[in-house]
Amino acid sequence: MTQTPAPLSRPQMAARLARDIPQGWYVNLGIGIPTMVADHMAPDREVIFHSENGLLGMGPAPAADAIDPWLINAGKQHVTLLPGGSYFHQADSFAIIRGGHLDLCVLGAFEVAQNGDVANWATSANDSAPAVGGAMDLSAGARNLWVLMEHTTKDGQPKLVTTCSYPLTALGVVSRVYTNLAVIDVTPRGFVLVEKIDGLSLESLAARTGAPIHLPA
Amino acid sequence: MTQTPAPLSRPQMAARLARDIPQGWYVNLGIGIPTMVADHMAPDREVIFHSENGLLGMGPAPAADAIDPWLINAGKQHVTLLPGGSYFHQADSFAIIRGGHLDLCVLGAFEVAQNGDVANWATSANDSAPAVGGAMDLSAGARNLWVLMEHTTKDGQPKLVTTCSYPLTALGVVSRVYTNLAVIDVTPRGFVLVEKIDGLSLESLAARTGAPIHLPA
Amino acid sequence: MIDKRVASVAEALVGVADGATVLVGGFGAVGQPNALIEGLIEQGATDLTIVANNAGTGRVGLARLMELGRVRKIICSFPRSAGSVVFEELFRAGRLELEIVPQGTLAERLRAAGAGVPAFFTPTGVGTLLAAGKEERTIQGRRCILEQALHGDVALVEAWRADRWGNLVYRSSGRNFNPVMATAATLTVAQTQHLAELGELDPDAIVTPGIFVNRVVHIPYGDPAS
Amino acid sequence: MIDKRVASVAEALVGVADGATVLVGGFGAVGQPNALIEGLIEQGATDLTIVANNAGTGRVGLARLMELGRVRKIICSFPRSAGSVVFEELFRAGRLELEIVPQGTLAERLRAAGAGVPAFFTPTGVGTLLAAGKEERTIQGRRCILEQALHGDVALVEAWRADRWGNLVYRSSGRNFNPVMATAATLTVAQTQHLAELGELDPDAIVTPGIFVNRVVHIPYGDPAS
Repeated sequence: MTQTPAPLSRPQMAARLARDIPQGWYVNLGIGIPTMVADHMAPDREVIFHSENGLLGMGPAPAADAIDPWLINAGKQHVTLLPGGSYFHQADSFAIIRGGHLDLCVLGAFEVAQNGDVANWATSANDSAPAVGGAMDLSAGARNLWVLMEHTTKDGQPKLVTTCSYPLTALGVVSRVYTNLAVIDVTPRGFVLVEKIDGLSLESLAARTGAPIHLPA
Repeated sequence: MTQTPAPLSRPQMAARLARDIPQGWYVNLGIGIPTMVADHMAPDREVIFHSENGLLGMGPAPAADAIDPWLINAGKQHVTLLPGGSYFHQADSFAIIRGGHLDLCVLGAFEVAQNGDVANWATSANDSAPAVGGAMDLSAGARNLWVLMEHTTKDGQPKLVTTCSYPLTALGVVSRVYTNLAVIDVTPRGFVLVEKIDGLSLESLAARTGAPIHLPA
Repeated sequence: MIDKRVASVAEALVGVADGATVLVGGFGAVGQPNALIEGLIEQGATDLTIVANNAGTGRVGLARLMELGRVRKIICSFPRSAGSVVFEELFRAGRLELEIVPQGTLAERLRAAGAGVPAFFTPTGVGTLLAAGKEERTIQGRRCILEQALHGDVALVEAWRADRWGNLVYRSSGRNFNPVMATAATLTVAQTQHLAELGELDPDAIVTPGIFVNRVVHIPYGDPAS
Repeated sequence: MIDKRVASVAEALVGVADGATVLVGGFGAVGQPNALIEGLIEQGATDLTIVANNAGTGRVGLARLMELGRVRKIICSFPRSAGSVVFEELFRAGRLELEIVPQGTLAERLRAAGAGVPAFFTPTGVGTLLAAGKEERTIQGRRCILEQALHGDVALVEAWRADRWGNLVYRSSGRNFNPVMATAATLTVAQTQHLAELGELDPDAIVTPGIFVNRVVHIPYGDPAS
């Protein structure tokens, strides 16, 4: 019996995604694993991070003795501002998002469908008080929407699906999914495999995926 | 034969209107005679002037040897900025206008109708390239729109009329008209006389006016 | 002389009426007009609609106002967060109306109110639960929904520095919703950490021109909670 | 390393295509990107649509571009002003299309393009000649017309200081349309009076964050003409 290869850790997932962000891109990172992407950027590649609460040029977390209590990100964590960074108000911040100026947004998700639909804000249609935050704006507004998430739920259910069962965040917007098992493009053909972790068979990956995975043409 | 009393000069018209602007009002003055209003404000009454090209707290014209070439008003004249003044961009400037934040706009006009319609931007519907500038925004957006103009045209035609014959700038927005002969409110009843220059008879004023002038109730 | 400074929070909140829609600035603990929220608790107005990014945390501030039964409805983007216990209780008990708005749509609806735009189209939210009941139209090939301006009767904001004309500047991420809300209300009240003399604020760097501000109260409370 | 500075006006204008819609900042002579307009004359693109507050004066700059027959259409609020001789000639001769837009609607349409608002309602212009053909609707008891976002292929703006990330600040009334247009175009090119090192511009006072700017060219031309 073959051993299941070790899936990527969360930092490894973040690092894998970080490798694909080109120099000069403007990027918004969602709460959770996506936030880790900033820590894995190659130091010689200048990428500019945006935060919904009105920052561009966000830098790493400060040392514990250098916290500026006035400077937080959208996840309410203390951050820093790089030289060249700027502050603006919430409407201007979302003008950046909604006006199509961000090259990339990286979000976590409950589900991604093969047509690019994404569900990441409400756990069921009966959840009457879900917290949407900026997820719908980011999904609709960023030039590229990449999802960074575990390949399956904790109890093994696929999160890459034919059709989302959770309430949608936006329709047909995801272009790429990075999981702990694979990198998958979302194309007009549906899911197309870009790469998978060493030692994982295509059959094994397919078994963990709720919609067909095509090979590149 | 009675002598016609001397109509107000343009500076006198501007001074008369200036007397009615309360302390603390935010005011935009149109090009032409309205611009003169600023020169006639009582020095102990603080009124804040706005200019469409992105100034609030505009001060008087500078001395000839103290011109700042970067500081002009919407009429492209050199001006000054008072302590407390601020600069903003054109969309923010018109957000002030269109969002109903100005207490008063004073405009010149070709015609004002008894229902408050104003025509001040195009000399005929056949004028295919009239310059509208901010007139329509100011007319629609200011809390109070006062018109400052001669009572009649150069050849004696009334400019206060039953219905405007020139292309309209905005509908039903003028609340008061200051002319070289009288101050007239625009009310649901139509034109209502507030005051007229000394020695001018009501009949004589009515003869120069294209719609009925009522006396205050 | 124009002087928008008032001596106390109580004076700053005179006239806030029952049934008012109150816009509350701040994002997380930063730029929150805490003294004005406390003042509103004291002041007594009830049946309020609160517009804010969050629905309060712990049992102080906005949460306390809600716990006292003074809030009829909350309009926000992120009601359920760590510590939003009062909101959860009241909402489950059916004692609080909730309107969830995507954060950017919330900011844009407030900006629209301040800028005289009664309604606008946006692609945000198309095809989701939050588009329910909204007019949809395809513009330039893109599906959009129609959103309405969101006016406040009152806006409570926090500034870093303010002068007697009501000009405001903010400190780094303390800016957030404050300048947008300042434009969107009939009565805008600012608490400021510092007062400045007229002319001290750089005219090229003023974020909220005084025309948007009605009252300024000096509350040098120091740093926001971590 | 991100470096948006380019060495010449020619380099700054690479790729401006025939048929492009070009947004041109400035109000009067202040904040006008004169060197970029001259560069556009040199560069050769034709069949242009120009969006600007005015339609040029004298026989230089925008007026020269029009006189050379390179402008198909002009979208502006104030075409006829002292010295707009070239515009008058071409327009009378039927060699120039004109779209007149109220100045605030022009600013708001540009802002909408930058902010992802494809269309919005406004009371400005209702019942006038400029409302012809526009959808009308009464909202909150007020008659409004629907206006569309106005995108540019290119925006030419003038800044006072700029850094290698493309952050811009402006000088007093030189701000005007420049920051709005900077947000509204696919390619935004800024000429700047001064270059700043990264970090030199106060992050609380940056007016145009670099995300809106593609190229920066240093043109220390001095004061605008009176």
